[in-house]
Formats: sequence, structure tokens, C-alpha cells
Amino acid sequence: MIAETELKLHGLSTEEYQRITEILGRDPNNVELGMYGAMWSEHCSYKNSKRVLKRFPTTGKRVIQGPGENAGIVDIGDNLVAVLKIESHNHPSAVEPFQGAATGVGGIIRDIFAMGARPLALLDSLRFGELDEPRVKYLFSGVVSGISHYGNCVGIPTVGGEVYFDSCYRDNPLVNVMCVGVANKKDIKLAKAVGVGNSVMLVGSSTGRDGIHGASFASEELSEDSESKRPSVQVGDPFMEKLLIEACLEASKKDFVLGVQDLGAAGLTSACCEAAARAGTGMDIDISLVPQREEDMSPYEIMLSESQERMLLIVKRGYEEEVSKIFAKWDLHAVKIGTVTNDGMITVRKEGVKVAQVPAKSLTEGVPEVKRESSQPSYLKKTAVSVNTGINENPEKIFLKLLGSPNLSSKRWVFEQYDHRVGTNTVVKPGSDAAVIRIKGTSKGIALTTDCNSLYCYLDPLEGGKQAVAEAARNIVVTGAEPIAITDCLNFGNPEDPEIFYQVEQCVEGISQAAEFLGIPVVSGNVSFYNESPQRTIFPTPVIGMIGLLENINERCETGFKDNGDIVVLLGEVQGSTEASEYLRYIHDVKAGKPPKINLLQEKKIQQLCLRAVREGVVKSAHDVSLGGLAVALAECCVIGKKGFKGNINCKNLDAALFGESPSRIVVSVSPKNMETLKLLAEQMQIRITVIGTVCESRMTLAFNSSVVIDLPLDEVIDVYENSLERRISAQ
Amino acid sequence: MKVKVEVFFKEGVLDPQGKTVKNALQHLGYDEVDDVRVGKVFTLSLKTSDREAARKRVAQMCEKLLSNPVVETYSIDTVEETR
Amino acid sequence: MKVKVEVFFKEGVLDPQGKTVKNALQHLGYDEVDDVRVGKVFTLSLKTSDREAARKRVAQMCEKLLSNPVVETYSIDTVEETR
Amino acid sequence: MKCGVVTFPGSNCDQDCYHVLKSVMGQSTDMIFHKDTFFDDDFDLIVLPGGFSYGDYLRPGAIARFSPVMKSVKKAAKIGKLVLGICNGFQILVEANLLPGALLKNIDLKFHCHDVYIKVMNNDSPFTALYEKGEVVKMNIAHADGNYYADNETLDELEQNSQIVFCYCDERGEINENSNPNGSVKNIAGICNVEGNILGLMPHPERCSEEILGSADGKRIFESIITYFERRYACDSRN
Ligand SMILES: Nc1ncnc2c1ncn2[C@@H]1O[C@H](COP(=O)(O)OP(=O)(O)O)[C@@H](O)[C@H]1O
Ligand SMILES: [Mg+2]
Repeated sequence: MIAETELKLHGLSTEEYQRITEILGRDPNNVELGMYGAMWSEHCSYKNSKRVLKRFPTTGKRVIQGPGENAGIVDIGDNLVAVLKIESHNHPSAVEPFQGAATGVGGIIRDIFAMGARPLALLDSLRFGELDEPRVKYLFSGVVSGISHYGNCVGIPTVGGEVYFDSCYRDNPLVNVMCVGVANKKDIKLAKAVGVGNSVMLVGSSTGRDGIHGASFASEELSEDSESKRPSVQVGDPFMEKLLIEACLEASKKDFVLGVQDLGAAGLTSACCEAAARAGTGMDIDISLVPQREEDMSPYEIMLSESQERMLLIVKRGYEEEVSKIFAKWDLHAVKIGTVTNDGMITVRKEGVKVAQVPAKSLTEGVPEVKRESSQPSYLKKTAVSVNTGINENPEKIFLKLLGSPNLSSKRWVFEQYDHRVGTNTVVKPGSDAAVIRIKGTSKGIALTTDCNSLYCYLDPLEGGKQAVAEAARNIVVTGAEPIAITDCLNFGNPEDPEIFYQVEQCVEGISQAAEFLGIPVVSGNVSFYNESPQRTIFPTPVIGMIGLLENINERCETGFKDNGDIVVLLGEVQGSTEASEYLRYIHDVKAGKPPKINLLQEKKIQQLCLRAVREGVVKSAHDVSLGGLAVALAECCVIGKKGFKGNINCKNLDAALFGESPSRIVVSVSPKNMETLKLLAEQMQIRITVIGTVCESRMTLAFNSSVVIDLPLDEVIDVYENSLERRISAQ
Repeated sequence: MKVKVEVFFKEGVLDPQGKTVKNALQHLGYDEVDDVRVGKVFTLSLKTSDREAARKRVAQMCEKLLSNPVVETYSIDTVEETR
Repeated sequence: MKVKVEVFFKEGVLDPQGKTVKNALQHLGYDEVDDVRVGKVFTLSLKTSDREAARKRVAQMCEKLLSNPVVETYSIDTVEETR
Repeated sequence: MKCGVVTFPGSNCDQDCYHVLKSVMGQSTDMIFHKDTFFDDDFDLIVLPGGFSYGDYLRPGAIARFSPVMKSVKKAAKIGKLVLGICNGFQILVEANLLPGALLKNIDLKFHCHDVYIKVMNNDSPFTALYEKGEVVKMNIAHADGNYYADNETLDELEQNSQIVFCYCDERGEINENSNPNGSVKNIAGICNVEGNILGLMPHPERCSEEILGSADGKRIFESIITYFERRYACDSRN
């Protein structure tokens, strides 16, 4: 029997070791132990979350590929498909923000072109501690430059994302990256090692000692010595990735390329066993054929290296030369390292001599599932109190404070460091609710967004899960697109803690209820646990990545007000709630209260109304009301449209009226001649709408029960919204 | 006092620049080039006259700012008194 | 043979990286820092044993590729035989 | 008119340029791979597109200038064909000594992607004839190394020969420090050679050639080029 300390090194439990000996009928050797350790880590095996994830609705008339492949696929008509996936790179970014984030971008892109799709857009969902700390600034600017470095160089526009700051992310920032691609339906490649006797070829970068144990690194909490876990940090080579994209997409078009699989966490081990397991085959590879960057690498190191920018191809026997030619054009090597077998085993050799042999399926599915306890977190008793603050300062001052706060002000400083226009497809640029890219050669467009209100998830995981989906969908709908698919990234603390596991279960339940009700399937996703340090745990943060389809891109709509004299109308309830709001968190430093409840039927109707009004050209602008409430939403319409606003809200509480939050609300602007049509539509759908003002030239004036509470020149509103983040960062 | 600091990626860490420059040189006919590593070099002019103290302070600067110990190593190359 | 090459901006060409590093260092309390220049350093491993020939070839590489004579100067720092 | 768009390893605006020339402008357009060469007469216009050739490792454009295709580009330029370098293409032209000066890191060391206003300083060129002199147009920039540098002597020459084609300015056409996004000397955004048949610029006209993308101000560069060749061919056939 093996020492427990050695098992720990591989991240395996005694029970798991037992299981391995049963599977093999013998003790595993060191290489095999390493392979199981990596594949059975939470990051690769989902042993803690599998059962919960089954809850997601994953089918629908457009779904071609749900969870289980490198990325999800949905039909968008005209023989085209959209391919999408989101992934976390939290721990690497905490240790080395620039390279951690950069390699996160590289990894998610490979998942998309592995399926034969050309990556068309990236989104990044980021969360950090409070910006006044130098270390947070360092992490934040490092992550942003890492994404900029990699994404810009590979030539995929980063068109959207989110940035949120709260002290809970101080030690453990979140870096989630989503990629969306489009392919001809017939060009889709699955990562299956089919056809006994076919060749397994490795392409891209040579293999070094970098990133060994990356999977297990991502599967434990950050601690004092995380910084010393050097090998887990890899350096990305976006230039190589760009060549790899072009060469792989060229190869994918060929019939003799049967399958494509990226090398991500657990490197060659994971690529081989996943491709073989999916096809029910085996693989016999010789690691001495693997191009190596460093000398004297052991089989263990080669099998577990997480060197970036590598792909595995399954090639019809006899066509290896053809494949090599395609890669040579791009100055890349394509090397045959083995063959597909029918024995279901992953056999690893070194110069012909067997160094490991394990059943492929046992690596991907054999892990003993872990049943986690769950119990309602005790903090919920404390936070579920209703907080009555009242406004104790001049509302205009509060408004400006909020508008210039890190979470609400424009993220221009971030997205202007990203090339968001390469590809000449970006029709709605970052800064709006959802980005819209066009699909050349068609009249279609795709809307994209990522969303999650993690404070809601913290204060009410079920409600938070629902609202993450609803908010994402609302962001899609205001552009005129119909939501068609979800990819999710579940960021949580240590699932071994029953209170954390409760958050996981509840959030997933909430997401599932909303996704089901709104009819949007979950087609791919990623789980990231252990996001905590000894000092703090993150808010539960299930990020929802969503795409929507515009059949006719000319029927799109944007956030900004358009013309003087247009009528500004609120779809939905006027009164918001300050509980669990950003206003309460930022201005009053209170993270408590019950998030406003969402009525999914009401939500669905509002979305349908908005979609119709946009598509039929009834409204000229549409913007969803979220963090910061109505006052902030109106300011955004003004800033983005470079127009003023004059209006009045009749309501009970001043702070709830201005800054209160509540789901199912959308601000639209309508030309007076279309007002009747909008009223009719709303009546038909039984939605309450309220006229709250008009678009005007250059002031933002807002009254509450007919007395003016905000009256500011547009230029000042623009300046505070657009430049506050940059000022905060450059202030030393 | 002038101090020169060099910062390179650690051994074993991929150096994409070095690799690309090596390929370019080989393409240009410099076949004798076996390997290239690319690093950064800083020349710091300091208002100090104490050599040893300077070296210590610069080592701190390297740890804190000039290099990223997670992926890079630094070396303090020369310490030169300015005339 | 290992050859080290350094490339810096010419005097007179603004070095914004140097300026940024200087400011950052001063902000961290290293007030003795008067000036910082940032350059590139290359370590070339060559399959040659002739020191002088190596130096000449490397000078060519510098002129052609490693430096941009419009804004940069280069210096061949050390030539070291590998054991 | 026949157009060629070069793909270097790491080019990423090559397809964008192809799209505009072919689908928006309706011109016969081919892609040219960096390893290939071509005959002097194959193309009237050769575009060196934006992107990160060779990852911009070392210096932007430093390695791409040695590509085989650049020999053909030089020869074509010599006999008066038009060469348009956009962003990374501009950087390559400068490294290849087809245009004077150098492009350094942006003064704030950051990548900038946003719209800028640029002023047309010279409309007496095949690339800009359809603009008014002094006209202010809106285009997108997206670069980390667009800080144009040249020594004083070179700058004098550029001015004397009217080689400065575009300068960054504000909405009203003022050329000042506030409207300079990257630190370029004299706010230079684009220059041409003495003969006027090679243009390099940092802004991306191909991203600004369709209203749906927010601006069509860049389209007139391509229209100017087309007009130039229509006239030239008309002349040729008359002679
Ligand atoms: N939260 C989730 N929701 C839906 N599907 C998920 C989720 N997490 C993982 N999956 C699916 O499980 C599979 C394995 O995920 P992952 O290991 O992250 O992919 P990869 O190996 O390509 O990085 C993928 O098909 C992914 O879409
Ligand atoms: Mg994958």
C-alpha cells in the first residue's frame, strides 16, 4: 500500500486509490497514478458537481451538441451553427495575472476551433477585490493586459464581458472567458478517436515541463504557498495560437481529419482519454515521439504537462503526410504519436516499452462520485433582514457617487485595451447591454453577454441563480435578439463545506428554473470550486454566458437615446427595492436584505413585449434596468446616446425610486407617433408601462413626485460615467 | 552610480519571443544559431555612492517591481560608479 | 558559444517604459532612482568556436534584425565559450 | 483594378481587407501568401494588412519585412503600383525602409482601440484624392505601437514633400496634444513616400467602410484608389 503523503501529492484519496487498484487489478505505477490524479481532480472529473449539473435543461430544438463535448453547438439556420463555451482561469490569474489571464483566453479559443468553428468573439467576466488596494490594482491591470495581449494578437475581438469589485474577491479574483464561434454545419468536428488503426497526431507547440499539476492546483484552495507553486503558471504564445487556428481550421475541412481535441488541463492524458472514451476506443501512443522543449523529460512529465497551444488530431490512416503539409504551410509540425485501438485502453510507451496502461473510460468516468452534504448557510439568518436606510444626503450627490463607482461606471478603460473590432463584424460595440456581431454572407447577427449578480446569489442563492439567467436574457432581448443558448461558469468556494454546497445546489436550481421557463438550454459550461483563501470565500458566482439570434440584423436596437422629443417609457414596475442593491452595498456599506423576487411569467412577458417592439421598429432604444436602478439606467441611455433627459418619477420612496433594483424592467424611447402602438402592444401582453419623460438636448433632469432631485449638465454626467474608472486606477 | 539589471524568463518557461527570433535568424541564413532567449535590461541611475547598499536596494526593486518572481529571474549585472 | 547582445534606444529617443518604471520605483519609495532606461537583451547560443567570427556574425544579425538603426543602438556585451 | 492582400503569419486583418475590396468595393481581389512572390504586373494595389505578424515579437514588422513576398512588393512599388500598409502593414513598411521613421510603443504603453478623428493633410495622392484637403474624418485605431517617430531632419523632409497624409486631431480639426492618442510626433497618423504611391497609416479604413460598423469615412481611401486606376487606364487606352 502506498503512503498517504504520496497520494496527497497526486490529489487522490485512499478510497480513490482503492478504486484504481480494483480497476487495474494491480497497483498503479507512478505514471498511472499521475494520470488518475489529474483526471480525477474536481477540475477534470466534476466529481463534486456532476450530480447537480444533471439538473440543467440541456435540450431544445436548436441544440445540436449539449454538454459533454469541448463546446456546445446550436443551430442558427442557413446551415450554420454557433459554438459556445465559457471557462475559468481563476487560480492561475491570482498567482500571475498577466499570463494567467492570457492562457485562459488561449484555452477557451482552442475549445471552439477544436469543433471546426472559427472563433468570432470573446467575452470576459472579471471579479476583483476593492480597487483602492494596490494589490487589487496590480491584479486587475495585469489581467486586463493579459487578455488584451492574447486576444488582440490572435485577432478575435473581445466584444463584451463584465467587471465587478467586492472585497470577497480580494484574494481570489475570478477570470472567466467565453468564446463564440460559427461554423458550417457540415464542418463540425467532434473530439472522437474513431476508427481502429487511424493515426493520432500532435500539433502545435512542443512540450515542456510547464503546468504540471495545473488541474489539481485549480482543485484546491489558495494558500500561502500557492505563489510557490510555480510550475502551474504557463506562458502563452498567442502567435502560435493564431497559426494553430488557421492550420486546424484548414485541416478540419478535410474528410481525412476525423476528430480534433485540444490539450487543456491534464494535457496529453486528458486529450487522449477523452477522445478515446467518447468513441469507445483506445489509444496506443509513444511519448518519445512527442516534440519536447526540454531535455530528459520523463513519461510522467510528458503525460501531464500543460504546455499551451497544442492540439490532438485523429487522422485517417494513410493521410498523415497530407496533414503535415497543411501544418507545414503555417510553419508548424504535425507529428504522429500513436494509433487508435479497439481495446479501450490508453497505452503509453516510451521507445516502444510500455510505461502505462489504463482503461480510457476509467479516467473520464471511473472516479467514485462524491456525495456532498448540504446545509443552509448560517449567515443567511443574519443577512435576511430588511434594511431601511433612507436618503441622508443630497440625492444628486449620491447619484454622482454611484455613477462614478467602480461597479457602475463605464468599463471603457478595460474594453478600449481590447481590439473589439477586428473581424469587421462588431455592429454593437462593448458598452451596451449585449454586443452584437454580424454574420457575413447572411442577414443574421448574434448578440452576446455574460451576467451574474453575485450579491443576489450570496443573499439568496436560488433567487440569484434565476436572476442571472433572466438578466442575461434581458440584455440579449433589448438588442432585438432572441436568446438561444447558455454556457455557464460556476464559481464557488470549497464544495466540501456543506454551506457552500448548498449555494451550489440552490444556484443551479435557480438557473435551471429560469432557463426552463424562458426556454433557453444550457449547452456547455465549466465548474470552478475552491475559490477561497483562509481569510475569505467568494460570493457564489454562477456566471451566465448567453447568446441570442437576430434573424435580421437591421432590426437591432441600442441603448442610447436617439432624438429630441422622443418619449421615454419604463416597461415594468416603477418602484424598485433597495434591499441587496448596489446602492446599499456601495453607499451604505451594507450587504444584506432579500434580493427582490422575480416573477418568471412577468419577466417572460416583458421580454416578449420588448422583442416585438424592437423588431417592429416601435422603439428607438432599449436598455435593461439593473445595478444602480432607474437613475443609473437613464444616465446610461443619455451618455451612450449623447442626449439629455427630462422626466419625473411618481413613487413612494426616494431612494428606492432612484436607485432601487427590481427585475423585469426595461427603459425604452419611442417617437411620439409610435406611442399608441406601444400602448396597444403592452395592453395585449398585460404589461404595465409608464411614461417617465422625454429625450432632450443637453441636461439630465429627473424629478421625484414632481420636485427636481437631479439636474445636471450632460457633459458632467458623461465625464463622471466615462472617466471615473480610469481616474481611480491612475490615482496612486 | 549606474546599475544594470537583466530579467529573463526562468529556465523551462516558454520564451515565445526567443523562439520566434531564433527561427527568423535561421531563416536569414544564420544556421549557427542554436537558441535565443530574449530578456529585458534596465539601466538604473542612482543617487548613491555606496556600492553594497545600492546592490541591496536594487535587489529589492527587482523582487518588487522589475521582475515577476513567478516566471522570471533577475540578475544584477554591473555596478558602475559614475564619474 | 554564448553571446549577449543589448539593444537600447538612442539618446534623444523618448523611452516611455523607462519613464514609467522610474515613476513606479520612486512611488514605491526608491527616491534614489534618478533615471531608468529599458532595453532588450538577447542571449544567443551559437554552434561556433571562433570568437572573432562569432562577434562579426552577431554584429550582422544586430544590424539586420535585432536592432532598428533608426531608433536603437546595440552592443555586443559578452562572448562566452560554453564548456 | 486588381488587388492583392498579403497574409503574413499573424496577420489578422487580411480577411477584413479582402472583404472590403471584394464585397464592398466589388474589385477583383486575391490573397497573397507571404512565402509567395508575384510578377510586377499581377496587382495594381497591394495591401499589407493589420495584425501581429510574427506576434510582434522583437519589434512590430521587424521579421515580416524579410518575407519573400516583400521582394515583389518592393519591385511593384518601384514601377508605380500602389502599396497600402494599414497598422501592422505600416509598421512593416517602416521596418522595410519603404517609408521613413519608426513606430514605437504608445506613450502610455497601452493598447488603444477606439475611434479617432484624423485630418487629411494631403489630398494630392492616389489614396486621398476624394477627400477635401483639411477634411476631418472618423476612423478606428487599434494598436499598441503606433507612436510615430522620426528625427528632425526626416520630419522636415516629410513636410517639404507633403508626405504627411493624416494627422490625429479633435472633432473640430484641431491638431493638439489632447487629440494625440499615442504620442506620435506632430500627431502623425499616416505618411506616404516621396513618389506618393506607398501609404502607411495606423487607423483602419477597412473597419470604417460600412455604415453598419459605425463609420464609412475610410471607404473613400478605396474609392480614391479605384478612381485613380480608372483614370490611369483610361489614359493608357487613349495613348
Ligand atoms: N456548469 C456546467 N454546465 C453545463 N455543462 C458543463 C458545466 N460544466 C462543465 N460542463 C460540460 O462538461 C464538459 C467538460 O467540461 P470541461 O472539462 O470544462 O471542458 P474542457 O475539457 O473542454 O475544458 C463540457 O462539455 C462542458 O460543457
Ligand atoms: Mg476542451
